Amino acid sequence: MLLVMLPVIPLAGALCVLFKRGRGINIPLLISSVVLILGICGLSSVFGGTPIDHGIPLPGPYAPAFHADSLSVIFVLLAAFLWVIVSIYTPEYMKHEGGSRRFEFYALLILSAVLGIFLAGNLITLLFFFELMTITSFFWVTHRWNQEAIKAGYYYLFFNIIGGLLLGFGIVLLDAATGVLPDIGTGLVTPVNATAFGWSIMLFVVGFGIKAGMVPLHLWLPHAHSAAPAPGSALLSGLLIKVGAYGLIRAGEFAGWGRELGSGVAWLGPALAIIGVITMLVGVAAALLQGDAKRLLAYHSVSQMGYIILGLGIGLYLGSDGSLGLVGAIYHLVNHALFKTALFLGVGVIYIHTKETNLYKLGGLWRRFPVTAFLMLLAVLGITGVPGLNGYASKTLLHHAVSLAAETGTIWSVWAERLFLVVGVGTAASFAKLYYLIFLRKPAKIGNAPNTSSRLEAAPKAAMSVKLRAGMSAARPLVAMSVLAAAMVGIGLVPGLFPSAIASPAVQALGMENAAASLVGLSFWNAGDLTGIFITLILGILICWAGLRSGIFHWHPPKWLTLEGLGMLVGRAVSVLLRMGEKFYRTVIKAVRNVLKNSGARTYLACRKFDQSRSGEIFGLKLVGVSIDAGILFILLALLIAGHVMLNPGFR
Amino acid sequence: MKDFILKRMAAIILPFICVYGFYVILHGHVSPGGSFAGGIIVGLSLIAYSTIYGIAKGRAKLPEKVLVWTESYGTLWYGLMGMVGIVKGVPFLANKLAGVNLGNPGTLSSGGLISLIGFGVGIRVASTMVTLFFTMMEE
Amino acid sequence: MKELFGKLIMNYPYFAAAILFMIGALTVLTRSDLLKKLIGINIMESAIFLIFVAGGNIRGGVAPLLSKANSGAVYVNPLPSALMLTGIVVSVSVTAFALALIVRLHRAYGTIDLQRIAELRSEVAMDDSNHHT
Amino acid sequence: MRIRSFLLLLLALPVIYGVLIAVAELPPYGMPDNPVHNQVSERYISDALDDTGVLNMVTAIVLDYRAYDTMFETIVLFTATLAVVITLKTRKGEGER
Amino acid sequence: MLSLILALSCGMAGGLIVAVIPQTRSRLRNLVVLIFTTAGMIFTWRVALRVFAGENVAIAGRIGELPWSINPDPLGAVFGLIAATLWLFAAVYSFGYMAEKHEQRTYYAFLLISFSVTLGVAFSGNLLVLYLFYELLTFVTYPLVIHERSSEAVKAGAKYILYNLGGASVILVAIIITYGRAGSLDFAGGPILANSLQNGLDWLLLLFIIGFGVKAAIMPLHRWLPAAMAAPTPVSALLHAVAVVYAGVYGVLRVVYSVFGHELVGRLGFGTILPFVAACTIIVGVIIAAKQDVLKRRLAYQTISHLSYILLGAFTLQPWGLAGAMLHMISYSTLKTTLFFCAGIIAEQSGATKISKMGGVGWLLPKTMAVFSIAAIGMIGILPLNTFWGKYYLMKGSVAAGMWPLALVLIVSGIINAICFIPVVVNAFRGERTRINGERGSRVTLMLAPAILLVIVALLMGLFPGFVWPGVQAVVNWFF
Amino acid sequence: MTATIIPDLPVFVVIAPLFVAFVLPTFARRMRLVEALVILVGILGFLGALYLASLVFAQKGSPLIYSLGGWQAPWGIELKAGNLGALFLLVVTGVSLPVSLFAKGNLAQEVGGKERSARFYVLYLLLGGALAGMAVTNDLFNVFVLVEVVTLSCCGLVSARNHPRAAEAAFKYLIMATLGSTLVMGGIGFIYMITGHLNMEFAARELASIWQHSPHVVWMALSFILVGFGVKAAVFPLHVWLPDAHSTAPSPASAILSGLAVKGYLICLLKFLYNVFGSALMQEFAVDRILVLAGAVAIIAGSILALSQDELKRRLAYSTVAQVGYIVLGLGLLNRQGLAGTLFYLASHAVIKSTLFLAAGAIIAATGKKKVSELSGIGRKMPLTMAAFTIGSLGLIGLPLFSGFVGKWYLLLGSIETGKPLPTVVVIAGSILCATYLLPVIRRAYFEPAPDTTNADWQDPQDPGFSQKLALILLAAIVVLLGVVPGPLLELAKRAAAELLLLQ
Repeated sequence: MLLVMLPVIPLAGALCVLFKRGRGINIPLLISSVVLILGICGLSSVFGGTPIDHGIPLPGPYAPAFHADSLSVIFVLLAAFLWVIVSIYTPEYMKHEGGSRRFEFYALLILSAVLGIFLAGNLITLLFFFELMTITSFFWVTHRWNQEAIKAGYYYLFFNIIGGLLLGFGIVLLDAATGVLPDIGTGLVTPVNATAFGWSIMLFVVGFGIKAGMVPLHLWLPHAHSAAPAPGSALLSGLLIKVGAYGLIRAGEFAGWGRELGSGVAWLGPALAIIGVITMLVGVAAALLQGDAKRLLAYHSVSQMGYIILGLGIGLYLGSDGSLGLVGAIYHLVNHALFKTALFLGVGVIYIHTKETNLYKLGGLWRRFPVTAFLMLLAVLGITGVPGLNGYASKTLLHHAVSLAAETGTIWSVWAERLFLVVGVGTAASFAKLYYLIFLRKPAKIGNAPNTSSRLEAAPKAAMSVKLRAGMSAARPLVAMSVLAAAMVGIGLVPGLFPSAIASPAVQALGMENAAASLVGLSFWNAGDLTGIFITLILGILICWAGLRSGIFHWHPPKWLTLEGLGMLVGRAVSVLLRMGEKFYRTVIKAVRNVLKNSGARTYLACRKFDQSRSGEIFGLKLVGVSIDAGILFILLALLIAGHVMLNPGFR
Repeated sequence: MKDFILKRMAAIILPFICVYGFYVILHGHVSPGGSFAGGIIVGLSLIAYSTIYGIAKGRAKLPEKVLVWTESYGTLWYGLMGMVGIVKGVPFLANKLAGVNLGNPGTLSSGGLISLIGFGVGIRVASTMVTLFFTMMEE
Repeated sequence: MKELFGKLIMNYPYFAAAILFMIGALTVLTRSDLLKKLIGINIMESAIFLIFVAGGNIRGGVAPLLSKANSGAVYVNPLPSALMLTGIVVSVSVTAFALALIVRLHRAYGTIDLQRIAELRSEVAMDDSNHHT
Repeated sequence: MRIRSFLLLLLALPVIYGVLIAVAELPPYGMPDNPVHNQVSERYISDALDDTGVLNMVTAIVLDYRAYDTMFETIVLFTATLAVVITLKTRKGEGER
Repeated sequence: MLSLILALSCGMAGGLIVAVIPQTRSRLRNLVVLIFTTAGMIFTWRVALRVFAGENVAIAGRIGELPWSINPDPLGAVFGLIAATLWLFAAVYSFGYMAEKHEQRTYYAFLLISFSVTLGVAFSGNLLVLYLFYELLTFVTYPLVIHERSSEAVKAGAKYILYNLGGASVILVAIIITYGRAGSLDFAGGPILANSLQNGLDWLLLLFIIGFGVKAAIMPLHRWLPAAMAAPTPVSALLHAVAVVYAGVYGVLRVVYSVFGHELVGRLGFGTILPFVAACTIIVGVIIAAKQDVLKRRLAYQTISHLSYILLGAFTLQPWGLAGAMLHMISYSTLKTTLFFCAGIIAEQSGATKISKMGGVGWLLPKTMAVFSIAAIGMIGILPLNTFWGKYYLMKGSVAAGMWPLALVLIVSGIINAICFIPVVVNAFRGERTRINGERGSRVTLMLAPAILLVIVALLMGLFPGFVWPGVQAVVNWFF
Repeated sequence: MTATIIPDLPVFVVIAPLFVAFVLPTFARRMRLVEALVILVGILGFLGALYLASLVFAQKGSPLIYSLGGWQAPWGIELKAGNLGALFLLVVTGVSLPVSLFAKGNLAQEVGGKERSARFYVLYLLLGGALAGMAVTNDLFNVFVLVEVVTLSCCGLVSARNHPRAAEAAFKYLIMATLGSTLVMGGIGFIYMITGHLNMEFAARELASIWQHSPHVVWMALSFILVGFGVKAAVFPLHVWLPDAHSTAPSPASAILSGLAVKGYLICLLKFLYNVFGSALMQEFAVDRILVLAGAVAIIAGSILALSQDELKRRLAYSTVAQVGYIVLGLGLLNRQGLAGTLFYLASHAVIKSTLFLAAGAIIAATGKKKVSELSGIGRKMPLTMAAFTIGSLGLIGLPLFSGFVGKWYLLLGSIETGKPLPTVVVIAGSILCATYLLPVIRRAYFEPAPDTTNADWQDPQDPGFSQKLALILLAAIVVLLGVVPGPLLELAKRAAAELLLLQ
């Protein structure tokens, strides 16, 4: 029953928001707290190993079902937690942005959808909430309702609709492959039709991959996450893309965690791993080139999702030995949610007061926003993987997993290990850039920033003049961020707790029997990892310095090189093709119509002429009226006779 | 038409032509000729009369009503003769079968109904001719 | 070909009928005077009568009239003659009616030349619409 | 003009040829064994007197054997008369409709 | 039996009554229309429920030596239900839309008569009756098409008649061939041609498909449909998105499942091509739709595309495909009608018929646009709305038939549908907010209420497809 | 009395109207009596035809043979009331009765004067009698004579309207028809010359054995007859006289001309082709293909021409050209279904076309408007008339439940049986074209606002008088009745077809 209630409670909350008059209690905070508490109280029992199931018996083809095992509970609690945090943060931010009720309304709807996804007991239910989330979060993305936001919204919506449709097709194929659609949490599937099964998993990967921002399907992500208001961005980046990861894990479940992959899906592990690496690389490379704080963070979301996907891939690839990868992925997922939310919230704070997210126009803000700067520093360190913070822990796990994979000696895994480090450097570099440009460097020299316009020039000045507001309300964002920071530090200090206490039961429930065992000998504080991370950091800062100096960060790659550009090119090609098709169609239709019209008109005219001809000449005599008619008669007679004579000359 | 000679000659000849016409009608079944030929001769005699003495005089001799009646009942006469067979219980237009006395071949009264029918047809043809003539001339 | 001509010469009444028919047809076709057209039709009908009557003939036969003079002679077929009697009357009727129509047309147009009528009519057609009440 | 008449002639030739062939194919003129001289005409010739009591076989046929035809023939005349009358007899004052 | 006759005659009787009500008594007329539509709907429901329960409801007889029979089976019952239910909505909508319009009497009379005729199509028990009503449908809806009396409408009417008569004629030929081959035309008792010789059946199938394809707007034969949008909006909504075009679709379903039988069609050469023809129509239709600027034309082309969804399902010759077709038939009808209703409201209240002129309409008519956007999402075929289920089973059917590219076609079409409609919704909310509320007054309420209700029905159906499942199942069981 | 009438029924049906016609001129001024007699004889004729049909129907197979004057077949003239004859008799009497009812209404106004209308009735009765004679005759030369009666009376009817146009149309009609009957007579002559018989059956028997000896003569006869009847029945390129004649004639005359006269010629053609030459010979000489081709061309061209006319009656006249095409096409199908369909179609077209012409006549009489484009809103003013017109139109288009459909159904069955696409396609195309030229009339009448009634040009038109209404209702009812219960008539047509094709 609880399983049904969890998604329903936010819905009720949304209704309340709809009918709320004036500014009263913070309903989202209330609701998400309730959800969090209920979740903790009611669902923590699943870590014991017995999942909770709840089906709603409806007649017909579709009976909604809910299922909570340890994996989904992790996600549910994470979601509820993040919602609580963001709900604390939102009112203050929305005072500046406007449309707070709208935002709250959708926030609750999205919460419901997200909870529904994580608690779904069968794929259709999952899809249902998935689509609900897509549609509702569209309103977050387009919250500002300007040109840019709408464009971002289109990107977001179309990509995710495609994702949803593909998921639907995947479900159909899965159904076809197995005969009976498997429920979520039932584990390994033995397909009747391996090919169809493979295709269905492929479609799941693509469908959830779009949500997860997997390269090359990530194109919507930077637009959407940067266009949304900061709390929205925070949740979009912090949680909503995790839905993709969750889906991938579930897809992996069907393919079989901890087992040799079956014939149809043997490609899954390596493919995911390779895609993960590419995603990491592309994300970080693009992030390095960004001049906008939110875009930079958004690209980092792509990059960090790459880590997670890589972990999943390795987990699948290594089979029973891959538990490190899976655990790492889940761990990183949680961590990323924490620090990415914190980062976005931080940028949001800056934005509230400066109305600016362009890095090159900010600078030296640590004086004005010391607390924010500190909290941001923690988050930055977390994401770059500095020991003592949460990023380090999960990245270490993942690194171990990658090294494990590299031991198998396949080319991709070897390169994955190398690139893993490169990405680490890139991350460090880009965040050094972010932090340096916002907080540390001297206040911006206006005119230094690329792409300046007169309106934007005036803005920072005005922004600078805004005084930091005092009072409780202004402190709420910081409270929210502090909680996150505390969580980060906590995890960083006790890195082993989460994997062993929470992740490994979940992973074991998924089928990785030796998950706990593989974690036993693991130490987070070994010299190799520590030195590695420091080298990475130093390299990153160096690169950042070099980049800022050389201005390479202002480099705009040519259109054709970027995926977006490629997409546009493809789009243009398609539209040209369509136009040609249309032209062809029109020509054909015109031709057909002309032929019909002409022949019709000809026949018509011929008939009329025949009917109206009342004069003609024969033997020099003008024939009129009856003569012509009689002439026709005789000609017909003659034709009949002559025709017969011609055709049957020797009849008899 | 004020030619005196013509009128006098016509006065002498036309009755004979008319009578000849009737002769041809009546002897249609024993000699060459027949009701049609005879009827036309009769009609022509009347037409000639009208031509020579003027339409009005011709009309006076043969009023429209008479013509209409001759025509109508002349045609009906044929039908009625046909009905004799039906009345006798044999097919329409039966002659011998109807038990009519065929008479002595070669005489005027021979041929049973044939001579009667022929007479009617002859009268009818004559009146038709006259009607056609009058109708066309009166326009 | 020779055989054909031989047969044609043998069937000369039919041949004549065919020629008569064509003369009639040409008259109908080429004369724009309505009366002449009518005459053309009569010629054509005559051609058909000729065929019929000739078809019933027997060389050396006598008219189908029983008389003592004819006893023992071969009578020609009386049926075609009888039929043609009917045909002639029909033809006469048609002619009469056609003449009446010609008279009517003459009354309306003042001419019996088809070409003239056509010209007149095309003039009339202009104000034809307000002709009817 | 020339060409047209030439073409017409070209069209006419097969027709004439066809007509001639047909005419040539007709039963030879005046032969007593032609199909028309079959039992039908024989009966008319031999039995007309007995059947109808008239000497003129044509009259016998017209007014007895095929009297029905003749009835319609008179009707044709009747019709023609009426048609002529209806065409020509119009009262004055009744405008043309 | 009695319900059947009553259901069939309700519309006709109502139409005749409306025809004699004086032009000015519009309240009375509306009442009569409402009563008869409702009664027709109730009787149709009764018939349908009895049919689903497995009872045999039939009337039959002969014209000369030709048999006729009215014998609803589950397929017919489903179609009848769709038509009858939506008719009520459309009638109510019409009360709003047609108020203050000219020639209301003609409009309502023919609206009611075509109700009967549509039910006739649905309940037809043999090909002859189907043909009869199919042809009649063209004629009785013609006055509705030319209702505006403009030259454009008249032209559209001419096109409408020509295309549909042509189609019907082809059907007639096909029916006659069928009759010559099988000697029977009854749907009851298995496929008519099941035991027929196979030679030439390909062409017969083609004839049938061409014939019914005209009304079902298969691609080269679709051109009458956009033209027919000259009709008043409720007519477009009801007839040219549902009743008339469904008659064509229904005919195709009949041909495939009742005349030939799915096994036979599967053995024929054309049987395997047909799904791809439908697929082409789906894609091309929606692409053309995306290029239209006039909202109703866009909806029309989109109708063309969606009708082929149903056909596609039918042509897969799989139980799942058929189920998908039925589901899509049901769900699509609700949403498309809604879209048309909304388009009508927009056109009436703001005067905008072109999409490019609709900037800011959303602020004027917020509820309408909200309804519109929900229905638009439904057109894409994603979950909270019922169209997903149709799409899902269609995909399932095509995969089961071994034709997975068709499923991809559905997905692509879904995306293009999104491109078709989402910008419309977004554009409508561009521009300045207005203070004016365009949704005041009883007239708008009468128009808006059916739209909202339909969307709610659609949402409920999406959540609980079990609603309609018995009907769908009955159809599938009937044919497989 | 009945005992004597029944065996003579075939001839009575023919001569009854004739007898009445003979006496009518003598009391031409007493209109009431004239009309009463005409209608009485119409009813009697119809009853007689019904009874005859029931006799034929009951007898199955053997037709009623009636030897006139008691002279047996090869010598005398024989009437044969078989299935075909009974069918056509029914059509003739069934259509002419309502038409005469209609004529009662405003004939005097239309033809100008009482006496003229009495003469009109005479011609009308003569036409009816001759058509009835055509239905039952079995003699070649008799056919010719009857054809002449029909031709003359038709021309007379056309010229009954006192207008130079009518005279001109009548003259053209007369010339063309006379040419046609000359050809027919020639054809009969050829047949007679090679067979020696005038009775159809005997001639056919002879012809079956003799044709190989003189194929060209047979062909000449065939082509003469085809063209001769073609011009009389207005098969497409020979139709030129028809639109003028049928559109200028008084409305009842138009109805009867389009509805029955043309059909009479077609029945004669049918008798010649099937009873004299026979289907085997038709195939041998490719007559069937010629007929199909001619029919196809006629359907298409006639429809297109009809489409191009604005004058309502002219449009209907051209439609007759197209519909004749159907029947000619059907004659060439040479199979049982097709022929049965043709015969039924013939019957249904007779009824429908009469309905349409009468309705058009009523409209023209009431409004004085002759053009389709002027008929806006007439459906509201003259509801019953337009309803009849609509029913007729739908029947002609071939909507189920109307008589045209049944005919088309069997026609299509037949054309499909031939295995050639042309007839099927043309029949279909024809009915679509038919819709295109008839529906606009209906649309205009119902769905366009009537012009301002204050306009002096437009007197407020109303439905015609009682008898005319009754006529329209009767005809429309027959259209529907034949569509719903085609049974007996269809059965007759089928039997006739089997008989004509020498099938059992």
